[in-house]
Amino acid sequence: MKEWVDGLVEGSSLLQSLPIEVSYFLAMVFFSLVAVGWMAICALFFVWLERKVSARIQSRLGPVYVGGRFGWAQTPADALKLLMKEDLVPESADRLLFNIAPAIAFMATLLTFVAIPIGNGLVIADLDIGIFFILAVSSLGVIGIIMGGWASNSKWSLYGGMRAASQIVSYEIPVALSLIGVVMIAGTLNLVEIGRGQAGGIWNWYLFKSPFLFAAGIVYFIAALAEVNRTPFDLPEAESELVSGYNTEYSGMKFAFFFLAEFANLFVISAVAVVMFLGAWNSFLPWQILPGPIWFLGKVFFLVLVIMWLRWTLPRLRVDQLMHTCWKVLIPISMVLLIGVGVQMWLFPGN
Amino acid sequence: MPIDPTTRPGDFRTEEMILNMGPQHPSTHGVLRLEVTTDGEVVAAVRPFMGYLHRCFEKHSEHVSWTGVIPYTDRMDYLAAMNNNHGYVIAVERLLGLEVPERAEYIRVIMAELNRIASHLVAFGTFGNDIGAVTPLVWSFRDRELILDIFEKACGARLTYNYYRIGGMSGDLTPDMLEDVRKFLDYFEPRLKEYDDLLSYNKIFLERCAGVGVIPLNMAVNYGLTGPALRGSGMRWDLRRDDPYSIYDRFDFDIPVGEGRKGEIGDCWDRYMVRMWEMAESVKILRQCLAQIPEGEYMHPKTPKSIKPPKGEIYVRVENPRGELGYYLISEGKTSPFRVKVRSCCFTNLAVTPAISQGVMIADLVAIIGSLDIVLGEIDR
Amino acid sequence: MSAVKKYFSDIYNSMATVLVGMATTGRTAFRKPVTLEYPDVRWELPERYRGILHNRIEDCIGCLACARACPVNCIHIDIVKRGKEEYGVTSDGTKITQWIPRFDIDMSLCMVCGLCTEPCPTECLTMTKEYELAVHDKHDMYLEFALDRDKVMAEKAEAEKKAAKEKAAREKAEKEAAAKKAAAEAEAAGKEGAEPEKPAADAEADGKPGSEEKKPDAS
Amino acid sequence: MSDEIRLGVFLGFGMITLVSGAVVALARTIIYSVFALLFTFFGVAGLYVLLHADFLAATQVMIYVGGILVLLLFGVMLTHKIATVQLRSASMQRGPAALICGGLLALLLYVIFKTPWPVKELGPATPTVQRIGRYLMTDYLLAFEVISVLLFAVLVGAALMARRETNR
Repeated sequence: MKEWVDGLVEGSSLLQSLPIEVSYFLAMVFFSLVAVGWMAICALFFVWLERKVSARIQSRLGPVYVGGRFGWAQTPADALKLLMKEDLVPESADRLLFNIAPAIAFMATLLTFVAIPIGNGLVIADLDIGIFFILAVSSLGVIGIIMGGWASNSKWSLYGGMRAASQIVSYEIPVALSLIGVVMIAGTLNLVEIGRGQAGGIWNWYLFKSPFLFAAGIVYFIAALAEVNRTPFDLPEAESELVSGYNTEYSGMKFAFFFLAEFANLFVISAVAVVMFLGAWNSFLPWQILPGPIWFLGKVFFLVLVIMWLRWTLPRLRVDQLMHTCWKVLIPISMVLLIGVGVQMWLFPGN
Repeated sequence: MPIDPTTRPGDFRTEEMILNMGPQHPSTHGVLRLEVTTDGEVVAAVRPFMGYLHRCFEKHSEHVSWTGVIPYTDRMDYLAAMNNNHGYVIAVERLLGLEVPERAEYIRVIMAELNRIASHLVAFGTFGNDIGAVTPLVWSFRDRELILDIFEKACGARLTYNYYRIGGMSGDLTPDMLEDVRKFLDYFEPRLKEYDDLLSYNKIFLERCAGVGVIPLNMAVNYGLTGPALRGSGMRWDLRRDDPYSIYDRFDFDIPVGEGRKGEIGDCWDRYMVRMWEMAESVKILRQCLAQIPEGEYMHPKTPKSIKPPKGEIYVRVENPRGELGYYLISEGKTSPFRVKVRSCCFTNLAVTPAISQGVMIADLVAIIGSLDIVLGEIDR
Repeated sequence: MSAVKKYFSDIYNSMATVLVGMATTGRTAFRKPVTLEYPDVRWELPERYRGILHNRIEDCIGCLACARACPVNCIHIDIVKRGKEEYGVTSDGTKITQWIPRFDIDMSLCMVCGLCTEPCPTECLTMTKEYELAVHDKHDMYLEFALDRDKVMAEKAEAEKKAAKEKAAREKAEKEAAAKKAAAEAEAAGKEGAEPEKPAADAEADGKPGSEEKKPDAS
Repeated sequence: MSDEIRLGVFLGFGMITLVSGAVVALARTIIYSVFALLFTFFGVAGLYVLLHADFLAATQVMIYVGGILVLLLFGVMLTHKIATVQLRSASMQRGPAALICGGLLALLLYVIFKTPWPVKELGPATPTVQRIGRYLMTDYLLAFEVISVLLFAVLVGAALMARRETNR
């Protein structure tokens, strides 16, 4: 971002007349807005996609009416409806926490958007600790969920919050462990560097670099599903058990924030999977045919599609089975895979 | 807080929470209310409450004509209205001593078996939904619509059919309707395999259902369970075979029972799977019906205009999709019944819930309720 | 050892059955959707469809069979016998011997069971294919089929009066015309006079009000 | 970045840390204290970033917010009456506490102002991850291992306690 701003300042006489701090500040505001807009567009598009995918799987049509073809305006219309709805706060809820909980959940997701590169160098904040930053910040979201669940003062919400807390805290471990393998091979935490390391054909993608990383990719995918509460791990908002889990009492704008964060998280986990395992913005051939962002977004949407496909196929796990899956299956496997990657690097150095 | 000296480490005193599940809750299949005492996620005790859908069916029946009761029976188990009609008209016909024409009997069996499939489809879909899979619900409703289309053609309604009459049916099944039934069966048989692929043998589904909510056979008998809930516990008991009514003794079909293939005998998966297998058996019966159905009257020509059964009482039970539905009628020789008592299968099936849901998790409780497949319209009547 | 085997077979089973399920749903995704886009496309209703009730009052003989058959008593009929007065015949030839000042069906009570249509001797009470029962005011669910007999009678009387008057006028005109004609003939035999105009008004009042006349009746 | 901005950002993060820290200590409702801790951790993480210790900052957020804070919340929610929002903490003996705290503050201030801190011009940010990794595996290996063993013991103990409770 710094280079970008410096370049812009050098090129513009108007900006040169301003103090450099003002330019930085304006750039910050601009990029925040870009991140928010990008996140909102992603979320709206995914909601629409989810409806269409679910409809196809269930022999239905999905939205067809609003906006003419394909019902493309259905989700903007829904968003508008949610924003205009009355802002209800349950009487016995903790008003302060109830109000800031969606903001925290939203903020956590928004922060991760800052660090995701959608093309070679196309990133708002090129962080040296990129992937670690995403892992750290996304763990903030759970605070928002617990807060919302607790502040609603509803038993269903509380159960949802508790489940979310135990689930997300547990599944962070396999997520991190499965990503460490890639970090070891790439030798950097920087997402842009990791992406550059996978240029030059599908065989250079980390998913196919080593059998251990292939398995790690699957482990990451499963664990990440659990981290963003998607079926079959959607226990925090298990509709048939907990009504709607932590967001039972939420409506209108605040519900929209939770909802937006949830769908934007889909983008985040898919984007991380793409950057870490699926060659980021590189095409699967040694030469780049289309611009990087198109490849990147194509891969992300493919993963999102798979996630939705899974969601409309699978039933839900039970709490103890969820923990069993995490602690007794995913974590041991990802540890073994990590050791495997280490052994591979030791046996075949420089490969 | 003073610490009790007798407390050893690990003896945490935890506080139980009372959770009010329902009457408005996504998984209580209507307006059932469960008062769940929970210890964390674990259910310590369950008390079902019902009566939110009570409509005085039995009392109301005493004030309408014998025929007028039929539409009310539709509304008890609204997912199996044909079967409800069936039991009631058989009871009144036995009081009257009326023989039903052959063709009418076949139409009755066709309708009852189609409705059994429709009802089991809903059970399949809602159970899937309770476990967290939404697609089975939509698929089951998609295929159930085809049955409802046939019903709509035959009697004009999609939910509350009021098709059976004392002495026959309200209308004949025309050849194109029979063709529709045949077409449906051809469409439906491959779907059963799809349902199994999608849900029945899914590992997550098995984890959620197999070995959960086990009703041992002696408990099932002691609680008076009937229908798939009893057969799921391993007892081969089906009124269609063991106390044949109508013309069920003419057909060749099996009675699937739970075998504990994936867990223990009598678990949720067995109860669920009995229904899936029963749908295949119903298809078998329907195919035989279509092959055998004779020409003839669909209504007994000597059915009296004003129905006044002679003094007497009768108890008739039929095999509903959810269990044994019994009608106990007392006639005083008037135009309306003196007493109508219904032995509701869902009511008795529900009664077993508290006994088997101690120490399960909340998610299991949902599975148990779903696998018992209750319809509140029948429980409350 | 079996525990280890079970551990791995569980993992394998989970993966395999998830893939089988995804294949099933994936295949369905490429089938034709079954949705009917309802307000634009409508389901063709079968012949026996039981929708809202309708009574062709012209054919109703007031036998009360429907009201008796109704399990919820949502059909309210009043009948009046007025001596030997005739009220016409139905379309199938049955004589109507009583006046039906009230034939109301409360559709908000009706459970659309169709039992009332079965005993109807003239088949005037039928279930239409109308299934969109939603109304803005619940009184709109209260259907009144009876002809307002007084109004009909008054109209009939008026029509008769009018007819009589017209008849008288015509007769008078005819008479005048005849007289004129005679006079004219007498006056000028070769000149032909214009024929007197025929009165345009129909003698028989056919002004029956619409059968589905609705009145906001609180009942 | 100019020094004024750096100072401003430092003051901002410092304020966040201090104010939320005060809320942690003074809030009457325990749950507020726990949630205020979130902002304290965040402020500290911001200060780390300001010192070019981005890895440390992310670790702070990940471990303290994502792990420890959630556990704290869990504890608070589970051990008290969760059906009611009234989780109060009483503060007592304010006089002596104020005395001790004032003394401590004075001592700290004295130490801070009297210590000859080595002042160094902050150079451009350099990646810290590799250096941290190397130090953990070389100079501080013993500490690292001791901490791991300790944590492992804690893990085993926690598992043991949890198991005993379910067997009851």
